[in-house]
Amino acid sequence: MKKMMLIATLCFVVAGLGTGWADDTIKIGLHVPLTGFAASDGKSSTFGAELAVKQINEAGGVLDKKLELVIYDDQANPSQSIPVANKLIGQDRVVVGVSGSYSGPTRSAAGVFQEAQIPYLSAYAIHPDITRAGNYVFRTSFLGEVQGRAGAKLIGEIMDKKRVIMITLKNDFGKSLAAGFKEKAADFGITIVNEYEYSMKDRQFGAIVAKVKADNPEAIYASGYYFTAGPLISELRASGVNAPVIGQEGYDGSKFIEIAGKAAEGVIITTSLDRDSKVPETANYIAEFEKLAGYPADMVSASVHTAVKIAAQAMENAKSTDPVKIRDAISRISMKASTGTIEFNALGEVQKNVQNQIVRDGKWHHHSVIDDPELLAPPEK
Amino acid sequence: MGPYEISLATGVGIYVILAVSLNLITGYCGQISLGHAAFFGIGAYTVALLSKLGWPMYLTLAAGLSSAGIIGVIIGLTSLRVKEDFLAIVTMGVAFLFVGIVRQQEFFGGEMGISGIPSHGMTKFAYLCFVLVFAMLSILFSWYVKKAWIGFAFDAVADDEGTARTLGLDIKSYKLTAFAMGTSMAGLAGGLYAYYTRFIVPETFGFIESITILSMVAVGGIGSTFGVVFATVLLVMMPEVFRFINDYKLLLYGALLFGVMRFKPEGLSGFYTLLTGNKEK
Amino acid sequence: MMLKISNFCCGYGNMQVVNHLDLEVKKGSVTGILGANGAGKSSLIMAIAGHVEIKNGSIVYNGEDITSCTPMERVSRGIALVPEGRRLFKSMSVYENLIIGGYITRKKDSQTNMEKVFDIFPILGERIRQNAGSLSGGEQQMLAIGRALMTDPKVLMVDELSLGLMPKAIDICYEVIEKLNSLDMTIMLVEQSTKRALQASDNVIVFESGNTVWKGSSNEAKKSSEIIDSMLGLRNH
Amino acid sequence: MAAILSAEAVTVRFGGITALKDVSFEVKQGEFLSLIGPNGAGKTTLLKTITGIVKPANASIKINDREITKLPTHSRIRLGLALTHQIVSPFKSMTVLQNVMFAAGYKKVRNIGLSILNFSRSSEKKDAMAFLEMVDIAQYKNFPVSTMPLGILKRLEVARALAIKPKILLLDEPLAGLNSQEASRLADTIKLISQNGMTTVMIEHNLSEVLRISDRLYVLDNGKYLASGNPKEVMKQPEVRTAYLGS
Amino acid sequence: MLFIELFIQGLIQGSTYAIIAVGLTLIYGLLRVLHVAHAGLFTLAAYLGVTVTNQFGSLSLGIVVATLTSGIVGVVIYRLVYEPILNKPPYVALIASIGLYIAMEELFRLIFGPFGLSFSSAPLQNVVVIFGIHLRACQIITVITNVVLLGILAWIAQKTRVGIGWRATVDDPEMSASFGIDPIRVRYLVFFVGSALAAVAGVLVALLTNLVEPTMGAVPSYKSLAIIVLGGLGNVFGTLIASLALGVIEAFGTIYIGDFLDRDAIAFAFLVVVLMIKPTGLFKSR
Repeated sequence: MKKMMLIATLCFVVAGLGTGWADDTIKIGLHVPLTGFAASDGKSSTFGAELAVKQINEAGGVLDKKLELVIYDDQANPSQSIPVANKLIGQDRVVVGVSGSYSGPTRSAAGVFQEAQIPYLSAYAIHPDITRAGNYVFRTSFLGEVQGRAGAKLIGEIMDKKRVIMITLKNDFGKSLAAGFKEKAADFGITIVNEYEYSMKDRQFGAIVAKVKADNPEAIYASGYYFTAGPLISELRASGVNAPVIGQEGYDGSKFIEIAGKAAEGVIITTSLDRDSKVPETANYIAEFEKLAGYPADMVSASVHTAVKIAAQAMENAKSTDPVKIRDAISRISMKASTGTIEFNALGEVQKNVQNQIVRDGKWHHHSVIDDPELLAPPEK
Repeated sequence: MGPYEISLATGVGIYVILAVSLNLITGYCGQISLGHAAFFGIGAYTVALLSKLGWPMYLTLAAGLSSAGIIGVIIGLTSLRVKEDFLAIVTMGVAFLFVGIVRQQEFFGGEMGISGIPSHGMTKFAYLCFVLVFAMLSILFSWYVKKAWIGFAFDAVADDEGTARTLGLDIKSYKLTAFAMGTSMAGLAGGLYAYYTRFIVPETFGFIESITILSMVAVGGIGSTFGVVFATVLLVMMPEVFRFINDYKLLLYGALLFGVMRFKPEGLSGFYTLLTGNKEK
Repeated sequence: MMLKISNFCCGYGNMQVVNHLDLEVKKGSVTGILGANGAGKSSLIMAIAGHVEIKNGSIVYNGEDITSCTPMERVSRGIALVPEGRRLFKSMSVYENLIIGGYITRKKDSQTNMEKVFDIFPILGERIRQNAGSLSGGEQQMLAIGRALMTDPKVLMVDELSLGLMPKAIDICYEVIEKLNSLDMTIMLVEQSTKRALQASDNVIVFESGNTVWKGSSNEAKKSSEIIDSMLGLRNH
Repeated sequence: MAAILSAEAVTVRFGGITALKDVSFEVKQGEFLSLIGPNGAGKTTLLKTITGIVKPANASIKINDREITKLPTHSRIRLGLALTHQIVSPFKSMTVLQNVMFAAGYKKVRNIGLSILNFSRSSEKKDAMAFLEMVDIAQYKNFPVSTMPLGILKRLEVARALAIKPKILLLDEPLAGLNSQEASRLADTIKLISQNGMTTVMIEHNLSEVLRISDRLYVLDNGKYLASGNPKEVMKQPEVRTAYLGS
Repeated sequence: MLFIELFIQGLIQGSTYAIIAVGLTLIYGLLRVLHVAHAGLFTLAAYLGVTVTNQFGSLSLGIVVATLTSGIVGVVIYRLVYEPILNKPPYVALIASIGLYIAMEELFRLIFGPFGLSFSSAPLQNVVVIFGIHLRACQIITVITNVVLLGILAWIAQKTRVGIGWRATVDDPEMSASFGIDPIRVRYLVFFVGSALAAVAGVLVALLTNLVEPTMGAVPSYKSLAIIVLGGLGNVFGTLIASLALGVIEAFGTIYIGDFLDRDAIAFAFLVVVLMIKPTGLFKSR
């Protein structure tokens, strides 16, 4: 038994090694899912963050110091992200934390950052309770509900379709989108004919498609990620359902188009990255990202890119790496980033325009913008 | 100790309780279970819901422990009917059913899980000690069970049910007791986990988690408490130690699991025996 | 000499079941192996077929030492076994059981052998598509013998031929044994029914607790009370 | 003397086969009864029906006039039955001594509560040693059973059965697989146990040992009662001889 | 009409289950091993199928390469992993297999990347309309492949000497060995055939979804375990029926009881209920 204790202690020690003290850099902590089912988003997140750091350092760094990224894997698992957050805070002494991960791990890490009073930015996790962890937690993307409401406006008003079928992904993302959509559907004259749910692991949707076909809707509001939406939309189109499909930022990326092929044509999504943007921040980002990563930009990477840029800007504004000052600077920030102009409300939620994108000729293109401040207002508490 | 070490050690403590509790069922009593995380989850959800109603911590933990134990006995009834491979797959079914049911019920927070679980009201270090006390208690309890006559009876049930029966042993009540003990301890671990993360989602308690717990037991050496504790510490720490090789972490984990079973099926406690020359039983 | 077994011991693990046996089996003879339950009769023929570990001694078959051959090699040399309890492939048809019996022979030989088996047991021909498990006890025993004949063996060993069979079925099986013997096949019979065994065999060997207590021709055996006593446990009283 | 164990009208069917048909028998206090018969006669099935491992189509089994037919196996055992297995079934993860110790602690594992509260194993160890000595294998006490030869394991079966302090000892082929010296030694041991007052029912094929040590024989053939009575006389009965020697 | 369509969709889904699960149950029937890593071979084949097809433009070549490679890898897994631990308690092989599966999943991610692969132009996507029901060619081919492959398998098992020998080995390995059927060769054969079946399923699923991901084996890995238990472990016919039944139940369940239970839970609720009533599965185990 003694031996085992010894070995266990050794493990602790070894774990402690390899992290030294370095004062010539400023560290930003990032946790992403590098392994497990969400590994692809982890990869995009990493590229997004690396691009931001590269751009900042090439422009002279922050407060005359180089910015350094510390990246850990959280497997998109809420239990894993707690020690990760603690490690970033306690060992790596990061001044800002960024989540490039899903809601579960982000929500549990948010509590840790809040308690340690280190500013924390959630890049694309949508769980409403994340920012409620406290005043050190911010979110640079839309809430699920907000995007759901935008979807309702897109379908009911911009596209003028009224009989809608919902196909909802059964996870926090899909459920909160659905909640927002349902909340505003009636306001835009939408009748929800039926709602079907599927799980994250489903890739074959024959049953749902058959039923949707029988329902014969005018439009389909389908939440999901590229890996579920790709096969779903192929099947819908193959079975002769021609109603327009409206998705969200989960589709955002070239992989969706690659999977769905021709079936992707005409699919519209609500997202925060406008591919045809003339705004230099966005256009520049889209170009630079593809150069670095070797594949086209997506929403996930853009969100993480934005979050890192905001952290850096806040430090410059605060002229300090003191967490309290950074926090205050973030809450007051107003900055143009790759995903739009970022300003936070009292809860730490961002309010920005929703970019609607459409697939044309195998590429994402501008469709329309939703800028109704009332509709897009995130909760204040 | 910094916050990182504390949070890590708290996690280790919770997993020790889980692994030791599964070892009671699978290691001692020989009933393979691929659904142990469900009881972990039952405890966590009970504690999360009750604590949000304002129940004090000691009551919620007791409730988490008993709710998991009661459902554990019900699931244990299946072990009276199906055996070995069939039991493994039924318990696997339990794992999926638990997650499947919880994620569909708004009452349990559905997909969003339950957040805003009240604080345990201690410092992180105090909570670590609190968890470690329970971990020590479960190790002691497990050790006691092994040494008491009940452990002897578990051995007999695990070894050969039919023979144990012809020696006058009431197999059913022993199997159910093993399930009751093991699952209620898992429920307690769930409660401690809920206070630790203060946020729970269904997926945390899924099949993968059950496999993780079973791996700890198997890698440690089925039935050997200290081997299991050692393996738990090792397996929980391993991803941390190897965090600098982020990308290969799970690969190593899988390879370790596979390697131990392939080359040392009696688990790491086999190495321990080899080292010390005495047979830990 | 078909089989020559000398100073032969066999058993399971560290348990020895047959001790220092010497036995010679003439070509075309029928040898009865007698003894109480657990005396080691079955173990002997299972060892000859290669299913029980040989601890000591040798088996010479047709002048060739086969002590260390695998069961399959023995089958291919012409030693066939009808095991105790028959051990048919119960979920498979009569036809399939016979095919397995002749697995190592060429397909053409397999066909002719199967026809021969159907000549001997016409009932099997009628039940060719039926599952072995659904046959009656007598039919199952016939199939087990038939399966053993599929390799065209020179030595046929039958374990507990009459066990669990109706008297009429036993009669039929023994008729077949006689017929096979008349075709110059060498036969070894383990049999609980002493009377049957003495009628059918030319020579007998009697076991008690793994030791040979009597050996000789059937005609002599019929006169010896030793055998009966041994079977009934009365020898030491 | 009254019958300590009785079985009436036992009928057992497996699938379509009738393994036992309307068999009745009883054992008196202190008696040594041997169940014999050719292979497949249904002897083991009868013992398994008595212990409740096999469910009969019809039967009435009594211990000391108490009806036990509906009880589960472990309850029957607790009323005073002990069974040794035809195919030795020691607890393979235990040593020789632990096997017997576990049985000797039968009172401490009667129910969960007792089994949790009881910790000491010293008195069981003492008892177990006594039983191991009784069957002459005390010197192997610390060996794991997996390394033991059959002769030792057969004795272990007997010692373990005795350790639960039964009123009736049911032995299923205790001598099978032993060589003649071993068999005769174990038979002597069994005889001695019986002479000390243990009611014994034994299934055995080694007829010379059976004749030597039994008080009474009970012969089954093809699932039916054939004969019973004084061993030597039974063996002279023509139908018994036919059953054994064939018609 | 909707009912017929749901039923057909269930059969398509069930057919993919069947092809995977039959291989698994063959292996279980022979060796009593719950071969979780079977799903790893399914994924491997899907990757090979897509890669080869994209590289050489020939789906048939992709299928051949995928099937052969997976079959051989299956045999190698048997030889190196299971054979040495066959006489250990059953959980040993089960956990070793789970470990192997995790490692395989990670290897696929490291080699092929986390985003998943798709056909550069997916074959067999043309739509056929039969009595008003739109079906893609690959969907029809899935069902046909299921029928044909299992038909061939049944024919081999029932009519050929190899098949008869194989079934005999499942029944009584010792006896069949004494008649000259080499049990080792039978095991190699079963692993090859079982793995090749998983491979075909992998390529078919790749065609159906046009997406091959490292984690695509996760669902088959446990769902096929449930199926083979329902079908009576080792029983091929039972497995086929259980697969198709589960596919159909899921299809209807998704639409009509999706609010109570998700798709995986439906399968396992069905399983637990059946096993409580009949502890050996719907059909007789072998």
